[in-house]
Amino acid sequence: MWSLSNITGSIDQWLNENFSSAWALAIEMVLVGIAMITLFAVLGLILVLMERKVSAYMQIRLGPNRVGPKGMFQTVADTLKLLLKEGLTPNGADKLMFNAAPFVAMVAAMLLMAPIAFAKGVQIWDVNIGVLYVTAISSLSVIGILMAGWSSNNKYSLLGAMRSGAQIVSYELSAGLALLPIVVLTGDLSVSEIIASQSNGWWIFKGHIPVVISFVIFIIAVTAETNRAPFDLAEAESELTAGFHTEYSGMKFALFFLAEYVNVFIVCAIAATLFLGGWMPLHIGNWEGFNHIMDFIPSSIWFMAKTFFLIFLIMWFRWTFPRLRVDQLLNLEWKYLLPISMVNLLVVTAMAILKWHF
Amino acid sequence: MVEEIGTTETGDLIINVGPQHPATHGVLHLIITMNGETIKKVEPHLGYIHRSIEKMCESLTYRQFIYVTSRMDYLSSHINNHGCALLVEKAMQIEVPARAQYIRVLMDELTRVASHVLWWGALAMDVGALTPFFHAFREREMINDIMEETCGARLTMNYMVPGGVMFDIHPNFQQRVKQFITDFRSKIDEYDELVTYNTIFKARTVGVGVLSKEDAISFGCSGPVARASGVSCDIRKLYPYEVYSQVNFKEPILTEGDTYARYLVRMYEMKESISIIEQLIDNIPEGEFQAKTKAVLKPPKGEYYSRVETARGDFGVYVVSEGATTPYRIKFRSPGFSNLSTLDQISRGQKIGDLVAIMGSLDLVIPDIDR
Amino acid sequence: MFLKDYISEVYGAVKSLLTGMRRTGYYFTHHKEIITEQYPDNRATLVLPERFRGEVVMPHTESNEHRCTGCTACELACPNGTIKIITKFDINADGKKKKAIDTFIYHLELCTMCNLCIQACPTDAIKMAQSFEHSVFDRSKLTKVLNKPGSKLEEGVE
Amino acid sequence: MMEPGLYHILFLSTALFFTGVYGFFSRRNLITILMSIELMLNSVCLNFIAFNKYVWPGKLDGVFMTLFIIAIAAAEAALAIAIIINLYRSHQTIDVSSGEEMKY
Amino acid sequence: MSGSTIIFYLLALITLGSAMLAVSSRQIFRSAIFLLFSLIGIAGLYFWLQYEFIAAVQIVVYAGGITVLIIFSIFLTAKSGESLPKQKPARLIFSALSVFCGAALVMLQIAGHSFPVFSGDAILPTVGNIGKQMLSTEQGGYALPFEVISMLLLAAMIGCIVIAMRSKPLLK
Amino acid sequence: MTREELKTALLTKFPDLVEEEGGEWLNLFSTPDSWKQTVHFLRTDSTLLFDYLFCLTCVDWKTHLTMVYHFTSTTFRHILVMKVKLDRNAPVIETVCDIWKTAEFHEREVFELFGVHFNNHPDLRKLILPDDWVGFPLRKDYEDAVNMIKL
Amino acid sequence: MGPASMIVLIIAAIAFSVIAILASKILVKASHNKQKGEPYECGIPTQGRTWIQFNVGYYLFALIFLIFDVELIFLYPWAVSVKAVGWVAMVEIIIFFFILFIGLLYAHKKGALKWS
Amino acid sequence: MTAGQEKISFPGQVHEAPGGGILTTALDDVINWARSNSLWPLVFGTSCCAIEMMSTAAPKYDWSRFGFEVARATPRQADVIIIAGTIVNKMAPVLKRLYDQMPDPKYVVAMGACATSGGPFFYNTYSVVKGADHVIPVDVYIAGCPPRPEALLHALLTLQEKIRAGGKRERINIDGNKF
Ligand code: SF4
Ligand code: SF4
Ligand code: SF4
Repeated sequence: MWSLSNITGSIDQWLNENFSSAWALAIEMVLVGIAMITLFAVLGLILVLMERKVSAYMQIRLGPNRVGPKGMFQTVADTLKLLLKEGLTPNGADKLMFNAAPFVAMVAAMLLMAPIAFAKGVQIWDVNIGVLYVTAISSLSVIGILMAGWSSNNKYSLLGAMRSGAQIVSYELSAGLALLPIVVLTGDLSVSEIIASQSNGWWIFKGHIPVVISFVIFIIAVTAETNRAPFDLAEAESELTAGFHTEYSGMKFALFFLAEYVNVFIVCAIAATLFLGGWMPLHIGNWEGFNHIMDFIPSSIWFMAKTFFLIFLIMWFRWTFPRLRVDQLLNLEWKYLLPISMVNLLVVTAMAILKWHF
Repeated sequence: MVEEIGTTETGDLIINVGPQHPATHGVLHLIITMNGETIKKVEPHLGYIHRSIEKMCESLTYRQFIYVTSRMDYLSSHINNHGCALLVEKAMQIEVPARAQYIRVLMDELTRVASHVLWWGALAMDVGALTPFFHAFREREMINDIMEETCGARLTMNYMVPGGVMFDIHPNFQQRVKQFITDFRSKIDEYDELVTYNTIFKARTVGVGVLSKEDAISFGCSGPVARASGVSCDIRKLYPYEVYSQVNFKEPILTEGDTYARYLVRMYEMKESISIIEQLIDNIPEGEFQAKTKAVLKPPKGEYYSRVETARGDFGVYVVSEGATTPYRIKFRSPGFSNLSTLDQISRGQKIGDLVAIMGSLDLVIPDIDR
Repeated sequence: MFLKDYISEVYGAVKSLLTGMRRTGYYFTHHKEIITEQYPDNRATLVLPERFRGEVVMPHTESNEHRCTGCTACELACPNGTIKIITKFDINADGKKKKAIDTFIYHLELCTMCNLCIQACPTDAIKMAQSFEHSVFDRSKLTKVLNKPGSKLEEGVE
Repeated sequence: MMEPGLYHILFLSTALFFTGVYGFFSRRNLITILMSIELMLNSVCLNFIAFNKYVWPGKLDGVFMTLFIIAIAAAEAALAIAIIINLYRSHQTIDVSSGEEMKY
Repeated sequence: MSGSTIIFYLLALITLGSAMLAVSSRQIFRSAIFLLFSLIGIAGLYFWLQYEFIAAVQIVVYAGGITVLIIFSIFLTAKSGESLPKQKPARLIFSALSVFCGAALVMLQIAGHSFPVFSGDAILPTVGNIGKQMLSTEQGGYALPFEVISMLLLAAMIGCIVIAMRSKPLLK
Repeated sequence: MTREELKTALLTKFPDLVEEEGGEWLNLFSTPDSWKQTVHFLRTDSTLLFDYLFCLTCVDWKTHLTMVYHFTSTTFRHILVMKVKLDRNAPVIETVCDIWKTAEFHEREVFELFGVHFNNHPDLRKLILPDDWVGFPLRKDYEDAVNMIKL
Repeated sequence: MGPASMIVLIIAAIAFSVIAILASKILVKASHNKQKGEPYECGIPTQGRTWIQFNVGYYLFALIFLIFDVELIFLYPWAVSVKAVGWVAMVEIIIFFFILFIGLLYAHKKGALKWS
Repeated sequence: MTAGQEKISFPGQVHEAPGGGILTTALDDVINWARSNSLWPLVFGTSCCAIEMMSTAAPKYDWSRFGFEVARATPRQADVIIIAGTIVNKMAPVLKRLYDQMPDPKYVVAMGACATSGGPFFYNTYSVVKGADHVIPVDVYIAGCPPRPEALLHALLTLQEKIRAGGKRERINIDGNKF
């Protein structure tokens, strides 16, 4: 059966046969680096195109369909264009910070790639604190935004940065609290363990209502954490013309854009891993035949399918809802999400101790 | 006391919004003094689209100046033209044929619906929902097509002429309008699903930018803005022109005076306009569509004033005639101008996000304000 | 009771949001609702209403005759001086001097398609065309001379 | 250069600590002083972890110490900033030299 | 010298360097950012020591929380644009000297002191172990401190609110 | 009130008002001096209650300027047109924006387009024209060789 | 592959960005004019300075957030071992939450969690 | 003939493709392809024409088919200004400033009679700029008041042609029916 894991495995094997282990490791690192960069670029292209197509269909339009077959290359053209666009730095800006900010955003986004299991056994680093790791690193992205907003020396940027600062830190809480139930149920933080624990059924099915609630809360929280509508106050078009990246142009802007979309991908991947069983195929009770068919679909496909479904969900939000006001945003977090998820956590704990989940 | 949180003596930020800004629907320029996110003062600066139309009209004949007015409030261009045509007719004592009157009113109401539909989309976009904007244009395009078929232009159709309308209606007109009505009825419910009942939208609009009845009167507000504050000011009811006295329609009056009330009033007006159209579309009388008029119009010396109800409110044309072929002095009383002047009052103490919603609900058309 | 309100509030909110999502989801799945007309491709089939006002033209018969007598009524009617008519006197058959147009200058970049000139013209010499693709790199290209070179006044038009 | 071990880390943390001290002395702005304090706390945490790893891997006390230090540091930072802002509101400045005359 | 050595020195460099920048930069916003980098460097060291949990905690609390808070308070209390006033060189030199002496002293101490070498089986600082010990109520367990911490946090929160929301500023 | 009643009511109260014949509604000329208490009476008197100022403008008769105010009442729905003749060289009149808030913007507009000066106006600045603008464009004798292309 | 991967990823990210930005620097010929560098504010010259002392209405949220953040980090080890430890852990966490909940309610009562 | 001469004889302003020598290389073609296919307009509508611009963005004439829909509110990220509406003397400096603040390459489309020549407000007005090209260099003009959405699309396609041509007039090939 074709699968991503086999490929990587064979590469690893081949390397270890033909080179000394150190060299093999080095080459692997290089390969991983290149792979990640390509993944970044490709993800950026695909997600932006997807976003534009989805929005178009929801708005009874056609969306890009001229550049390349069915408009496939629209985003390619855009990326090239941005590459060919002058990236200017405002005079008043704090040059160092202004230019460093996109890097911070990128690095944060890239580091989040480490613990994600793209397929059976395809994982860069199965860090033993997997979930916590993600929470930690994703809290770094706010720094990039704050740097950008402050250093642009532009009032819109400053306001946008302030807003997203408060927003991201607030929603970290409920994001963290919402994934704790899974940790409680699994008794382990590492991604591989969590996936393994779902071999006989995804948590969202096994965990009854409480897990569903925490799933919803998690989705809401990550939508806010990635500054997506309806929580896109950081770049609220109609209020602060473009928010914290008002002054960014050309490639630097593109990097922010890319980081944003990759973040979306990652949080969706995490959600898929925690609640939808990562690359685990869908198994239903004891329909042997059905489960076998499911097993034939490569695990990477499963993972991608789940992730992209969640991404689509988030896009769906964006193209349906109005934007919240900044104080309402914080109220939502502190009055609703946080208490609910706390109570929810207790319920799940009781459930876990009583072994009520199957 | 919550105001004290983080309030410092010098925490004010002065920020320009507009002239080029997605929220200002054109080229309004607001200088906003903010404390954190809270607005302390809004100072409108106009004139970025001041096209000196009043001066220009002093050198245009009574036939010519009508077309310029469709560039003022371009969203209700028909109604503007209508007002001017009414004025010329009043001055020249021209009797407008019944058919022309029916056609005019139909066109007015279609324009009103088109304008409100666009406003609906724009408001939704201001509060951050992008899809309704595009859905709104679907209906607007239907109306545009009807207009284009009859008037020959999509936006600035110079259709009203002194003494009637420029052409007779297109043969398909009635049938297409009926088609449109049936479609639109179903679409309005979608609007409600998408925006009206949406909690986020309600949270953004209810209780935001409250305009008291006294202020509404004192600020000379008109149209939906005044009606949302409980002022009855529909020219079509108070001083009926053309056939408005014969159709029956309600004037929606709410008393909350907040953004959501303004929203509801307009939604209601759309339904009313549709019913007006329904009442008229089937019994357009036969006959002339244009009264016989002299080639050169010379209204007798005197002053004339005509008012019509545009999509934004009370649009008045004040003309001083010296008996020449061109007006001696012409003044357009534009509803937006008065409605805008309330902005500072009603947006103090709100968040900057609210300002956007408030401006959207005032439904400003800047060229109409600057003239 | 507090908790009850709290829950019902949350419930109502979620419900209203779901209604909205159902609507957009409907459009996402029903592509037949899409109303886009693909302009450059449908150029061949694109029919504009015959009343659409794209630009002012002066129809000429195949024998290169137009109906414009040079009465300048349109020039007077035009609110913004779009039309400039240069008249000349030519000798017609029975030796009488007669006013006729020399050049009929039409500034497309100024024209506002208000149709007043058409209405004013006593002889229907000019009419509105449906063409709308007037994009140029050089705005001087938009100033046109409507009467074809060497064209004459049609017989029997006064 | 030998394999880094306990001593390296201790040296590093010492350096860090005294960098903090330097900031503490040389700065007059309350916020920067707060930052210096954070630096010192961190160096201490680093020490705890180092000892725990190299000297007493049999226990986790170092880890817990660090955890609690971090927790207390956070609480302390929050309170400090609340106070700083309040000071600013009353005095329009957060400069220590000018803040000296205020007696609590 | 192996990769891990390089990484260690790299991290040490980042940590110390940005720490020094943080205490010396006169752009207060910049020094906040540098502080952040130095904290992240320390987190990196924890990773290097394979105390991942502590590292993550470090990032969450410091990078995610304290730095953001500090930046907010900078916006609230300082004209973040202009740089801080220059200090008297005398004070700088004095503090530099004292710091140098202190550092030298301590380092000598450390260099001189020899630490006992541990013998026996190590407990891995995995989250599981930490958790177990944290929750265990018997000897050596940290259940009580764990609860005490929550009290501390409560106190801190109430304190914050009381101070920050005091409607009229203290001593006017 | 009908036009006649209005006329009698006002002329008895303010004898110095002069009626102008013709026009759709009652036209009354006032004088800059008695202007303020006249309008105050219009707004406050319980039988008039002209609380809605729906048009405020100015006309330049080459000899003098005339301010034109259109009042109506949201309770009685009667309409009144007040006019004030102003000296063209030094046009000055009391502001009414303390009575009708809408007047604030309208008066600013008239101020910059006609050069009428309104006493006690909160901030009488240019509203529409650029701040460095000279001249009063809507006056009849306004000439602008640069921008205005006469047809 | 272990922690080294973090280094790899960081390097990858930075390399990616640097390459992209350098490429655009090389490829683009930029024009210059004196308004270009000024801050954008809807096409109007900006008034007053941006880096003024600026009041963040919601810093109080950040304060409270910090407290809860700390609480969160203590929850992780708890969550991992709660199943193993059992009811004791349950009890402890209930106390823990209870105390924090008091804080949250207090904040709510004092109006720290709402604006105007 | 050299590119220089060509540019002089070429109306409006076209950004020479970087490295573009006398001959247009394959690289230039790629560059121009990218640039012409991702024109992000600046949100800039002053009056009536803006409504028609919105209609062009709207479902019926959906300009996102060509990738124009990414309308940016800040000039830093925009490629083309569509001057939709009248430019008055007070607005002119703003327009200039916005144009100046756009990073290169940047293009301008003058939409409608007003932006092209002052249109209805050419005579007897004291405050209207008689054509936006008095303020900033314009690449493509559209007549009409307002131009219908197809006309705007046509203008944008014309602009694309122009960019693809990379400033080489003889490579431009525009007629309404061929695309
Ligand atoms: S259509 Fe109107 S503007 Fe155009 S030429 Fe005729 S009269 Fe003049
Ligand atoms: S076109 Fe008609 S109106 Fe104009 S000059 Fe010719 S004949 Fe006269
Ligand atoms: S060209 Fe016509 S439609 Fe366009 S802005 Fe000018 S007047 Fe309005």
